[in-house]
Amino acid sequence: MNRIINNPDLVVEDAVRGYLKAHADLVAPTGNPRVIRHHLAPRQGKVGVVTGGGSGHEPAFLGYVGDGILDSVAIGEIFSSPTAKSFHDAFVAADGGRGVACLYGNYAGDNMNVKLAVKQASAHGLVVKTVVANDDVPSAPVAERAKRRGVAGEVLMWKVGGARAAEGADLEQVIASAQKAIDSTRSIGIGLSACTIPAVGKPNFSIDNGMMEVGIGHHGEPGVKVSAICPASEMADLMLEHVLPDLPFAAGDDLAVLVSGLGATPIMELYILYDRISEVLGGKGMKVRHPFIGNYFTSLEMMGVTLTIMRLDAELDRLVAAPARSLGLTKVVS
Amino acid sequence: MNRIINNPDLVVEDAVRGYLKAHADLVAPTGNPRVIRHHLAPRQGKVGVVTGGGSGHEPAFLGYVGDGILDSVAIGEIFSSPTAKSFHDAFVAADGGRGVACLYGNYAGDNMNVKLAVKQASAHGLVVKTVVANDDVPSAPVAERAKRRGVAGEVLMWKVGGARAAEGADLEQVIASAQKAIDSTRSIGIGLSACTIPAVGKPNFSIDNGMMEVGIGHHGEPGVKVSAICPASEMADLMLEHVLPDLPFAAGDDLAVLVSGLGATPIMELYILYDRISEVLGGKGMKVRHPFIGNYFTSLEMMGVTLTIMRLDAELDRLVAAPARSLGLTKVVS
Amino acid sequence: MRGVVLADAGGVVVEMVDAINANRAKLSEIDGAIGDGDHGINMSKGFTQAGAALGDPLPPLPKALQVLADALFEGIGGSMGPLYGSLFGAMAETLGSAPVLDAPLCGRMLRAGLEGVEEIGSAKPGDKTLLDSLAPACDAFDAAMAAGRPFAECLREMAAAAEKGRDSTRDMIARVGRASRLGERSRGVVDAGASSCCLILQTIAAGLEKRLQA
Amino acid sequence: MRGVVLADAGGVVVEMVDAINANRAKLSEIDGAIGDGDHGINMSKGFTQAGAALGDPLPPLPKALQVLADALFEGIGGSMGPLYGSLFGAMAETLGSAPVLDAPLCGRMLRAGLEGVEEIGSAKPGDKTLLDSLAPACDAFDAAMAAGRPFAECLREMAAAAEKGRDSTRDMIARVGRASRLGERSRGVVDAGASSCCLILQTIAAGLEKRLQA
Ligand SMILES: Nc1ncnc2c1ncn2[C@@H]1O[C@H](COP(=O)(O)OP(=O)(O)O)[C@@H](O)[C@H]1O
Ligand SMILES: Nc1ncnc2c1ncn2[C@@H]1O[C@H](COP(=O)(O)OP(=O)(O)O)[C@@H](O)[C@H]1O
Ligand SMILES: [Mg+2]
Ligand SMILES: [Mg+2]
Ligand SMILES: [Mg+2]
Ligand SMILES: [Mg+2]
Repeated sequence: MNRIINNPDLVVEDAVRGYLKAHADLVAPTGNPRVIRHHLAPRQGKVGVVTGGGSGHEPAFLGYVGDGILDSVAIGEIFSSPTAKSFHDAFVAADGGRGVACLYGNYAGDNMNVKLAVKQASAHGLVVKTVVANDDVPSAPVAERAKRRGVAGEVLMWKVGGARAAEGADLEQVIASAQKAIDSTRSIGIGLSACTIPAVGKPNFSIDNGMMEVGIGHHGEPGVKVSAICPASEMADLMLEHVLPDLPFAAGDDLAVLVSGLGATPIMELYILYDRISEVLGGKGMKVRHPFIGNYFTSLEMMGVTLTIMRLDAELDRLVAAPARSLGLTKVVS
Repeated sequence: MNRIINNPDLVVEDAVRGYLKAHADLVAPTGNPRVIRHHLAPRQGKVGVVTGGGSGHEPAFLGYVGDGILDSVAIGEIFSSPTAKSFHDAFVAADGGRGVACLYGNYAGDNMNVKLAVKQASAHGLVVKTVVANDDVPSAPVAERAKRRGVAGEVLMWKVGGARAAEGADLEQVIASAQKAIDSTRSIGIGLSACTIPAVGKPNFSIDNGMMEVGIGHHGEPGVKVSAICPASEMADLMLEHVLPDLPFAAGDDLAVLVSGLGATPIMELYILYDRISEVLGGKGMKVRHPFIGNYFTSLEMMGVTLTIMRLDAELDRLVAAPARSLGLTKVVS
Repeated sequence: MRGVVLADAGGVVVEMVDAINANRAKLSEIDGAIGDGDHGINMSKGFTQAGAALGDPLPPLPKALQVLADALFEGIGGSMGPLYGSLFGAMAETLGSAPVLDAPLCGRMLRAGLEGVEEIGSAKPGDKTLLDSLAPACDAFDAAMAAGRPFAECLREMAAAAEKGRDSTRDMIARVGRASRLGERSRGVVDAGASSCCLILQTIAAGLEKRLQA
Repeated sequence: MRGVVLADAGGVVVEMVDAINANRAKLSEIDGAIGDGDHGINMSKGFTQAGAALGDPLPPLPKALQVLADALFEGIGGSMGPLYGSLFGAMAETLGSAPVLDAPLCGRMLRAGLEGVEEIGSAKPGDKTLLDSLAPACDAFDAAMAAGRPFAECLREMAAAAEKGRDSTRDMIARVGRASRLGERSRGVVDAGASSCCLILQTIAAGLEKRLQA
């Protein structure tokens, strides 16, 4: 395991410290070392937008704290939900008096900890409403959408929710927009290699050389099939075949498309994939208005890629296009 | 080799096509498929700022075409210099009538091809001046600085040269600023694993598990020593020991610091390293005014990291801080 | 009716902390077979924090259980924080300010813990989780009590059922958690959470029994 | 004095293209030992483009060499583009519009090519590069000519020296290019560039000899 770490049990602490040192113009510490906030949060009169999740997905989650996106983030161990207390403290750090929108991903630990934290917050009068991302198509059939995991679609959900809050919307409106964002979004991942949590020291799943796992989750959760690796254009087609019929997306749709590497896949390969994706979508009469290509939501040093597609209406288009500044995503209105 | 490619001989073509499709608001094609330009280039009355280099270093080189940085880029095969013709065509694409600054890295192939391209350009009256980045400390002793390779310091050189050109400076001034930028910059890399060029199909060097190569180059060029992997804080100290005495950097210096992953290293590890780097620099009385942490200059799916430090004077500070928008680097003036 | 003076029983939590720490490597190893190999690490982190927070002199058992619950809620996150936090939190709540723990109260305490875990985790016995140790242990305690057996014997039955429950997970297919990735391949090894839960229940049984007074 | 009618000799370039393509895999394999295993790929790419650009009917040799040089400059980049581009470009320039290639002109052509490579690449014989095939080949041609040997024999001496030069790289340590990474470990295998250069020089020698006219 060739990694740049000190104590493997303290990678999160060490990384968060470095993050705070590097980006003091954007983020600030809180009393809880596992919670960071926007350097101006809480901003009075603004709905707080919060998320939280396990570490190892950088720039998610902490990298999306910034102007026009998130106000605070609760930070968990690698691939492990933050504590209920950290979620709670993140709510407090974001609360500008108009309530807090907690926009997070559908994982057992996160669900439990958020539930406890919301209960705790409401006990002292802080109103927190939640949206649970469940954009990962292969993780459950469409009839059981509530069981699906949240994956890179979360980034677009944060972007939309953050932009809506920045417009001055109230909590109901922020929640409605974020819910619409994730309801309009579908994702799928392909895994090409495993990853190793430093404290564990060895991969806890494996993908053989020459094989790919279609539908893999962000922590190596099982996909829908393991098959021989195929050319990028076939991977693109396969991913689209899963994603497009699910919403379903249709001719005439305006889209945001996010292609994220899982960590170790070279960026140029994301563009090779996107070349085909964009061609197929265009061929079907859809229009990609907002492409995002890069490492937006990773899984340590896994090789592989995720594809996320959001159908835009006028509101989502406006909110995706709105200016934002964060480590993970910056939109400059040019 | 688990990769997202179609024909391994056409990875560059395929990726560039995808890049152009994704970022039409930023870049545009030229008559040469191996040259891309700023969507508004050539901009009349502005010095053109150009670079070029082998592929596989994304977001370098093409990802730095944008507002306030590069006007055009010549694109080579993976780890292989662009042709003289592509450099020449990139000059033409950037030429707004005030000459072209070609800011590139010190590699045998690039030197030869740029030399030929400049000759060809001057034959039809296009004035091109060059700055050759040689920031990689371990690649030659300080007495033979001219032999040193250019590595991630190139990003800061492009930022400075691009910002100076955006201010309306003339060619001499752009060249002088870019030259000062690279003369004030020192880098070092540590490699933790090898990488595979798709067309070759197997790594052409190796780093054993548990070992690191100190001073490695961006294509796996040999470092100054191969030793057992050590904690991140010792890696940071080791890198600083090579870099700081070389300029030398001293108490009171204002700095830009760029920590770039080589591709597969998780982003959180860059912050673990930066935590220590920032601490040591602070302890020595230096101030990091502009930290850049992320995958700025990669080597396919190598694991490892590079550290680049630039000493700022008032001019460099202004130019590094100036607004810019590109895939690789965005500075929002907030 | 025999019982445990709760004011003097805070040490049971110390014994749990020690048991978890002594089995840290073993629990991770069990988790490594079909999980991600960190169960011992996760548990030991939370329990160690609880141990440090207990203070000196030791608080009464209800308070000590609450300290443990809080440490798990605040210290480990993931799924184990809420699950074990809910277990011990519900137990502490059931004990309330009772001075003495007798068999019926103990039965209610275990049942409340079980329900707390089920409520927050939404898993069921048979899913190859810690519930497969906890649920049969509760049932065995209640059955022994219904059969009129003395408190000490109820505790021993409970501990034995926890162990049997743990072993029963060997033949199960994981339906929740990380190991559910493996489907059929998750069969053949015991579940990590069932192992830690068995350890905890055995420690509780032994700790209460030795503190039993006439 | 015997010579080659240049207007009819464009086929020599076609023969070079064929030779490089036939040895694509072998050249890459040689490069794989101490380089990055792509020399055959790089060369074949540029030479194939040249072959396609030659046109029908074939141009005279000077023009054909210029087409080859341009294809290499424009087609492959890296180091091989400028190095071999300079080689063939300097050769073409030396031939200029001469109608016939005799031994002295051939000697000047080879020497100009060598100097072109040295100028752009700044390497020296002994660095374990294509120069170690090219430089002794030039010298052997000149020596044979100085000894008054006929043109055909000069060409054969040249080809033999190119091969001997190629083999001499086996015992050298690479001082430029990718293989210089390996230092002492670069010894023991021949250099890829010296191998392709030898192949090219052998093809030129054979191609010119068979076109020799009294
Ligand atoms: N919903 C649940 N209800 C009860 N127990 C669960 C549940 N989900 C997981 N577990 C238990 O958690 C154990 C794994 O714990 P641990 O290794 O600490 O967490 P993780 O799987 O996040 O690494 C499993 O062996 C299982 O017994
Ligand atoms: N400066 C130079 N002068 C002459 N030949 C060189 C020089 N640098 C490299 N070479 C030759 O290039 C060959 C390698 O070519 P190739 O494999 O195509 O390029 P790369 O090393 O970029 O992969 C070496 O075997 C060597 O003969
Ligand atoms: Mg875990
Ligand atoms: Mg585990
Ligand atoms: Mg090579
Ligand atoms: Mg090469």
